[in-house]
Amino acid sequence: MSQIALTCGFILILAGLYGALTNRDILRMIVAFTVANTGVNIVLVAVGYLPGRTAPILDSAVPVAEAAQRIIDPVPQALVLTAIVIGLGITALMLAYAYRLFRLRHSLDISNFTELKW
Amino acid sequence: MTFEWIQVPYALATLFIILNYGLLMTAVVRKLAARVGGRPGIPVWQNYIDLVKNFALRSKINHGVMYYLGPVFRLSGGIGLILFVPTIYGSSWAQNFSFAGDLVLALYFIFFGTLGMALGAGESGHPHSAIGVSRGLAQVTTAELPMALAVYSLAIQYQTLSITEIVAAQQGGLFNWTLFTNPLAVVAAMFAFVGTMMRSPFDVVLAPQEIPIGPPTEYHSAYLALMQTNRAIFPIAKTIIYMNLFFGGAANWAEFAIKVFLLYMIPAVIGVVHPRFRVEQSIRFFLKWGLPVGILAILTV
Amino acid sequence: MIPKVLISVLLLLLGYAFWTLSVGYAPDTELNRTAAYYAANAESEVGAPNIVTGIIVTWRGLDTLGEVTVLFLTSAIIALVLSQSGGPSGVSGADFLPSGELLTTGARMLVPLIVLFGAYVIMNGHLTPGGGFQGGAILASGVLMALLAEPTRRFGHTAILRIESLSGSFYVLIGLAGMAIAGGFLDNGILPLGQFGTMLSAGAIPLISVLIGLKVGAEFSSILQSLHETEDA
Amino acid sequence: MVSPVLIIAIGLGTAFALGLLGSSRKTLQFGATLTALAAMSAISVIWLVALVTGAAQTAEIHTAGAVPPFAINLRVGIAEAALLATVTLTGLFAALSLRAQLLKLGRGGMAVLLVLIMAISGLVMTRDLFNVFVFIELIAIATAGLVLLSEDPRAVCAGFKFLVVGQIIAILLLVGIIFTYHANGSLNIDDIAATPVGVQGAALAMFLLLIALVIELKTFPANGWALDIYTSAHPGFSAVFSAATGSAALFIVDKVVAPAGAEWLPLLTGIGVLSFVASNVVALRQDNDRRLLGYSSVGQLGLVLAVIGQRDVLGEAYLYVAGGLILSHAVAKAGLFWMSAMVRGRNLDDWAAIRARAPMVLAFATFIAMLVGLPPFPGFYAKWDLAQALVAAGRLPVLALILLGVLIEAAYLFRWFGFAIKREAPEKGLSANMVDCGITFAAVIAGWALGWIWGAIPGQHNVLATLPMLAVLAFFALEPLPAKIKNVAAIGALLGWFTLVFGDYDPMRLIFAVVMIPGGAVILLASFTETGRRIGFYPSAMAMYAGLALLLEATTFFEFFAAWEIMTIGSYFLILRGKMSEPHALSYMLFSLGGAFALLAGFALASGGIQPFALNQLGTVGAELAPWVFVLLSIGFMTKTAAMGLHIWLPGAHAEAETDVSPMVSGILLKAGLFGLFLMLMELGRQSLWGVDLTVVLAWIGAISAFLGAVLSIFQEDAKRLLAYSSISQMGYALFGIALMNHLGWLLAMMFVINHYVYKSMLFLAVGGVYKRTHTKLMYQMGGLITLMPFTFVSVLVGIIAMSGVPPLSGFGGRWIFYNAIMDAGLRLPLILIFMAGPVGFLYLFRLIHTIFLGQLKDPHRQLKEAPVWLLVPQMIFVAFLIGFAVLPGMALQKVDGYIGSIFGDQPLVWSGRAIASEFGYWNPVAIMVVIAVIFVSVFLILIAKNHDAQKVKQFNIVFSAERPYRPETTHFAWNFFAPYRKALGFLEAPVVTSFWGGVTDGLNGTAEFTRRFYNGNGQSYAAHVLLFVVAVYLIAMGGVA
Amino acid sequence: MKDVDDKFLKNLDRTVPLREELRPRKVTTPDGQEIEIEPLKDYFCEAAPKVHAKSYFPIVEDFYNWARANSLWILGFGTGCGAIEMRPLMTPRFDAYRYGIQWRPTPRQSNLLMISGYLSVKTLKRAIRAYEQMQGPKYVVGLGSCTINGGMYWDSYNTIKRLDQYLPVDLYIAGCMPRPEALLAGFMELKKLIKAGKCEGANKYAENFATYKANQKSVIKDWDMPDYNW
Repeated sequence: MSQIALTCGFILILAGLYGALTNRDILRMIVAFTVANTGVNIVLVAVGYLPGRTAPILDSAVPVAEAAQRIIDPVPQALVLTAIVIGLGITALMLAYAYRLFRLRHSLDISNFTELKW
Repeated sequence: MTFEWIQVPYALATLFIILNYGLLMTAVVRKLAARVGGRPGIPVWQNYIDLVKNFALRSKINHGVMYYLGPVFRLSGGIGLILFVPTIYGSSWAQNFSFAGDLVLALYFIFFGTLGMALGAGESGHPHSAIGVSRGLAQVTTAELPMALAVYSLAIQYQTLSITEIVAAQQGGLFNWTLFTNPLAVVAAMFAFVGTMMRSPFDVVLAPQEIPIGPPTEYHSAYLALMQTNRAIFPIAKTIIYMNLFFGGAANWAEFAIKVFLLYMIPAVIGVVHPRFRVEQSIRFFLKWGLPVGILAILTV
Repeated sequence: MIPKVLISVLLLLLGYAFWTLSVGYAPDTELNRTAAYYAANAESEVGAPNIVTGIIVTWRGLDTLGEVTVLFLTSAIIALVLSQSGGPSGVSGADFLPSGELLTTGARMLVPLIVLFGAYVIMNGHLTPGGGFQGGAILASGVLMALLAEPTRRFGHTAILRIESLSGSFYVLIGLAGMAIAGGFLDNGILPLGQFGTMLSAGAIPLISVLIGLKVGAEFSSILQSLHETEDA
Repeated sequence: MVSPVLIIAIGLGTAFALGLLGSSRKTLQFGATLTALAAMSAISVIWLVALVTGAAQTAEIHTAGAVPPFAINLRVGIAEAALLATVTLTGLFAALSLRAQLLKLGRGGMAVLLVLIMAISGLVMTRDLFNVFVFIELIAIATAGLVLLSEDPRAVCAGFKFLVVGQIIAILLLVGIIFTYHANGSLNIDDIAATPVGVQGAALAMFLLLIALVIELKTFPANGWALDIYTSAHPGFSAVFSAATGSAALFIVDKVVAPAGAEWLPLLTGIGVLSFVASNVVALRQDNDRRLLGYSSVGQLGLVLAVIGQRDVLGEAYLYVAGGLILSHAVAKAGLFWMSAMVRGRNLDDWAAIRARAPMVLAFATFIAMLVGLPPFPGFYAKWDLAQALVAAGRLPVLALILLGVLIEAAYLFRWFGFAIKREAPEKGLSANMVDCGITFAAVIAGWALGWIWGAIPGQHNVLATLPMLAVLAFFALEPLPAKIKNVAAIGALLGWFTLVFGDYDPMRLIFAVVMIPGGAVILLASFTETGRRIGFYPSAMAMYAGLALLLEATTFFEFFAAWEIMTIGSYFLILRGKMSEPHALSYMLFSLGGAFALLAGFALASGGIQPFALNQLGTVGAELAPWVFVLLSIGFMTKTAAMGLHIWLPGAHAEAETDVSPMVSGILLKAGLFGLFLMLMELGRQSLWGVDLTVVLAWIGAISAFLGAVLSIFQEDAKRLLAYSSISQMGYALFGIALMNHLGWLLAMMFVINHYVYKSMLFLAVGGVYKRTHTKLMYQMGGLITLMPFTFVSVLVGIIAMSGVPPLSGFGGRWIFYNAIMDAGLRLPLILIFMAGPVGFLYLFRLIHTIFLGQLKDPHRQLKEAPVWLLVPQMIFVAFLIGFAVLPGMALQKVDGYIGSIFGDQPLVWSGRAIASEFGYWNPVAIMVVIAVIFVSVFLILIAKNHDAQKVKQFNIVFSAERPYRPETTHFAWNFFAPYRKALGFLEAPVVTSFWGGVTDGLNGTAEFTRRFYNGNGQSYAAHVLLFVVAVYLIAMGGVA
Repeated sequence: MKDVDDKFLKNLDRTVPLREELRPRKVTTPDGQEIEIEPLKDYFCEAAPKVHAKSYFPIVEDFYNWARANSLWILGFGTGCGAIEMRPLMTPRFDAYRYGIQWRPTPRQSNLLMISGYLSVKTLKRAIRAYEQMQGPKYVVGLGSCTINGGMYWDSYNTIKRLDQYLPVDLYIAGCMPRPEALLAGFMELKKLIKAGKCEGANKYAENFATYKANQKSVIKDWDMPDYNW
């Protein structure tokens, strides 16, 4: 189960990276990075998964005393939340940049923005 | 050895002998050369007359301080060289002022006159003088090289730099001469000897047909007379050094006269039968022939 | 195309690294020591049944503060980016197409519900899945809906700004308060832990959740609004 | 003590609260921002001081009331506090630097800046891996925001590229973190480090984590994005980006290395060194100032990364070394970026705008010296310790590469400095204002303060706290005074120092001391000719003299090396003052640094890491190391004496320097190399390597230098170049003498030390005086000056007689000792060259005096005056000395002779009265002088008797084949004076060495040009570079580690 | 009597402008000042030749004259065809060296100026310069009829006819050309004259400097040199 999720996440990462590196359109790049981010998030969650356990919420189903045996690892869950938010922030920022770049040159082709080099 | 006042008259006497010997000998050599060519040649006392004539000139000009001092340097160099080198081995009075320094002093003092002359010639403002100096200096760098090596070889051989001791080591028979004990050094030194005697094929410095007549172009009257005097004694002084170093020195004035004359004849004879080298040719000549001999000399000691 | 081939090769090699990771991966059979600690002490230390929220708000509170800051930064920067971009500024509402009766009406109906739901998710963050972020996002989706429905409408920038600033500042203050009166920066123990599993429990977690929710909502709204304002007719 | 967490809280709180102040009250907001930053700085500085003084212990801050590893915790130790102080202060100054932009943009910009500083601080303090990620992302986002503050529209592109790469880093980092967590069950760095790992894949996870952090350092080649940011961002921000972000990122790598384990260190070293060298190479071809600074930043970070890679061998010194490098980098880079904000043009030579402002030049010089790691800045101490540690651990290749990198860095930095000092200043090229200047100078002060602190750390010799260096600092303060007053002070300082120290020196040191200190004072007399304030001269000159003074004082390797470097710096600035000296000063600096690095390596090799290592322990070096130490040290010293092959800097540097500088750098400075050689040979003695006696090699080098230097000299048309080449030749003689390794050889070298100082200083002053009047150094353009400048002529005359070794002046003594010395030396072949060098030397000397003073006077020079009197005074002193020394060589040499005798245990010279005798010959200087004088005067009197009435004629009254000369220019035989010599031996003039070094630099430049094409400006390519880097390192590392 | 053809003189009545390199000019010094240069004044010594007294003691003077007579140094200046007759004097057949006669390449060291044949106006100028640059006592010998009366060039438009109008000639050797034997005879005559103290040409030249100069300048129109060439 974890392996599948992991592999899935990694494939998403690679696919995202491939998209980001081969598409010259900035918007597509951003989308590709979102895909890759999703892949990362899947990997994060997958790592925290313990087979046959439940969500880390202590309620009547999972009493405190049994928690350690019943719940999956809560830490990746917490981390993934942060990761998601950060990914979202960056995506938003990239979009804003894309907009700004478009206004600058009326183009969204990344190969048009190479005056800074060497 | 230390200084005593009696050495002053002794030295002056030596100087006097050498001066006269030089004046006469150079004339004789010229006469010999003339005779070889079938001419009667100059009278043997011609040098004296020329000297007097030049001292007797009435009008003179002066190009400046260094021009004025140039001949003084020149002659001081010649006289000094005589006086720093012991002339007659074993003679108590012909040792001159050789207590002041050894072979090194003699070797370096040769440049004293050269330098002064070059400066004087330079100040005359004549381009030919400067060209002559340029040629002379350029040539002497390689011409002196075999000599330096020979001297070094010799010094190692005898383990001394004192001329007197070198001569002393050569006493006691012909085969004690450096000529036989260290022939390579002698050959090397003779390259330098021929190269620095201002004779063909190494006389491009003066080159009368080309840059009349090199450094002394502007010199005349007493200036020239001083230089003529030097011309008489300087080659002798130099020959004395060679004689002392390589040919057993001289134990008396007769031996001195013969050896100096014979030695002096070497460049003269070579000069008569050879055309002139250009400077770069003579430089190459010394590097190609003189230097290897010199190297062998220092390596085989 | 060579670059594509090159990149494929690169990614394959990277994929090989990942593959090694995933092949070598063996899921834990029991909680590791950190997770075990959390599971064991969720009740006693933070008092939050939702351990994840407990971790987020308290144990890893600094991350969360950073997370909030990320959003804050993003919104501030987007505002900067867009304000400088030389695009059309101000409202040119006349040029927008009307959004249609259905959407307008639906939005009017749904927005309050969404906001209410958001508030619920925020308030119950420590008890059930949810929390400040999730709730804040829901709140912002309400704003998004309103924006979509009425493109010419402008929210008060100032109001959002105030909410943003106040909630953020309070969050920091609470953190500092934790240092002053409890165990350290961002300790939720400044308030009594209360009855485990009830609404007003888990110390300052609900309060922080609220602040996070407000903050996140405000940031998202602000971002959305900034993006919205760039829209060309 | 306030909790350091307040730094985060204040930053964040203020950022959040800014919104409450309303968007229109921007000044108020800015005030709040500044206050917050100031408060953050204050907290960090307080902590730093408390920790350093021991008033506080390392602080562990737990958040959330839980202990680590369960809650995030922060730590503030000395390193953290220092970094925090750097970061927050940089932030504070950045706010000031960016004030115009911030005020324009209002709340958003300020908040972003605050958050950035807060995040960097957090990054420094945090001990939690995931927290690291959060802060890194915060920094990334804030960076993307602040990049936009630039007025340069290209900054947007740069920002986007940065974000793209940031995404990749984030992906790698997250994957790495989560798998590390999985493997270790903890996110706490200390906890991970403390718990052994048993899970498969942990190494790979750690690799991903590390590589992501390393890429954060913008390592070569995965750094195109960062360079674009440096190029286009506002310099106020670039300062933060380089100084604060970079340092923090390094610190994170350092933190993570602890849990990762020592097996990763070689990898980091490799990456760091590659990055350092490659970035510096690429920077060689850069002409945009900010991009250049970017490359330099990348390089510096690489260097520190390499140092992190050495933490296993650095031990306790690790913090000292890495800290010194980081802080130097941070302060200098920030300062340079702030300066760049004031310079309008973006080309390197636009920096000439700062030329007119002495404080700016000082600032620039300070920063560059800090970056290159020159004393008295921390980088210098760090470099020293690093070298010691590396050598002790046998990591010589690393040291070699690092030194190579530093050398290349010095190349472009000092080239740049040369541009700034020498190029034409653009109109209105500077937009200086109080605030920008203020923060720049804050950096300058910080730099010097750090220098002091690093020096004051126990166990080190504090370079700044020595009396000579304090004097140098005092001369900075004296700068506003007129030059003449400063000159008096300088002479006084030199003489004062000499009276203080001379009593303690052995005779050999004393000779060097006399030449260097009072000798320097004599040359300084010539400086009285200068009017005005002569800004920059005295601090540089005094730095050089301070270096020399300390060199003589030095007892340990470190002191020696520090003095050596100080001397180099001072002389570099002195040389750079010359009109056309820009390229020559640069090559001087590079060769000197190269030589210094050879010394550094040699010392390190000798001491094997033991510090302090006394100079006189050099002899205790093990037998297998000693030859290598010998080789390295000789290369170092021979660079200074400009031995053939390492000489190409000298002619230009000495020839283009100012009139009174040439004698200093030639007459005095060259002796430092000889001093070093003396010390080395005294301790090491003969060494052989692969069966070759190294002293024989030295002798050969000396002979070749003596010969070729002289040959090259005769072909020069420029009088000062002629003298400069002659110095090479003279130093060759001295080197030869030292390498003979016998008593007389050393005495010969000592004789050269004295003589060369006197006559070369004299000749340089004379030629300088001529240059002052004729405004040319080309000899063929002069001529006939003897009547106009008689005193100068006399000094040149005496100088050349002395130098050519013609009796009776003192040069002859040298030759005499030389002949005696070679008598018992086994060396014969090199003598051929030496023998030939003598007459060749005569050639150039004659040329010097002839073409300048004799021959035809030129029209424009007809009314020239004698050289300024203050130039003549020292010359006349030298003339008097030369004559005195010729008569009484014993006054200086007898003691030295005795001293050298005590070293070799023999006494070949017998000093009886005024005469000197050796085993082979004898020499009576007084007699020689008297005989020659009497003869000369007698002959002179004869001539006067006959020719006293000679008609004084003028220059064209020469026989000219019955014609009259055309013009003086066509009559003066001067140009290509030794044409026949050139025909015969001109092939010796072939610039083989120059071509070699030219090839080296061309090769480097070509590599740079080729390599920088790599940065094609495309964001996707940059992303691909990052991936390529990751994969490449993965392939390498997995081969080595896992 | 005019030495030079009237028509030639007429053509030369116009004044010849000074050569460019001898004209006064302004020069900028390295310091940027403008200074005046007057080459003729600045480059050349303007002093007039002096009459040099004989030695105070006649016997000394006689000794000197004997030395002078036996050390005749000739300036090798071949002006006309007579130069070809000088060469045999160096050969074994005639060998003048045995009489103390030598050839020197520079006027400074010579005391005997041989005007070996006709002198064109152009060559005269050089001959005068060479003569003046010799140091006294100095002697002039005119060789062949050309120097005496113009010889076969008597009606040439630009050769001078009588050398002693321009330079103080001590001795003429007649002939066209005189053979080497005649030259040797002439030298012997000159020696006698010198020994007798009768060769005071240098003093004569100095005493009558103005006359000589006027004569010289009357034929040499482009006199672009100082009056006396030291």
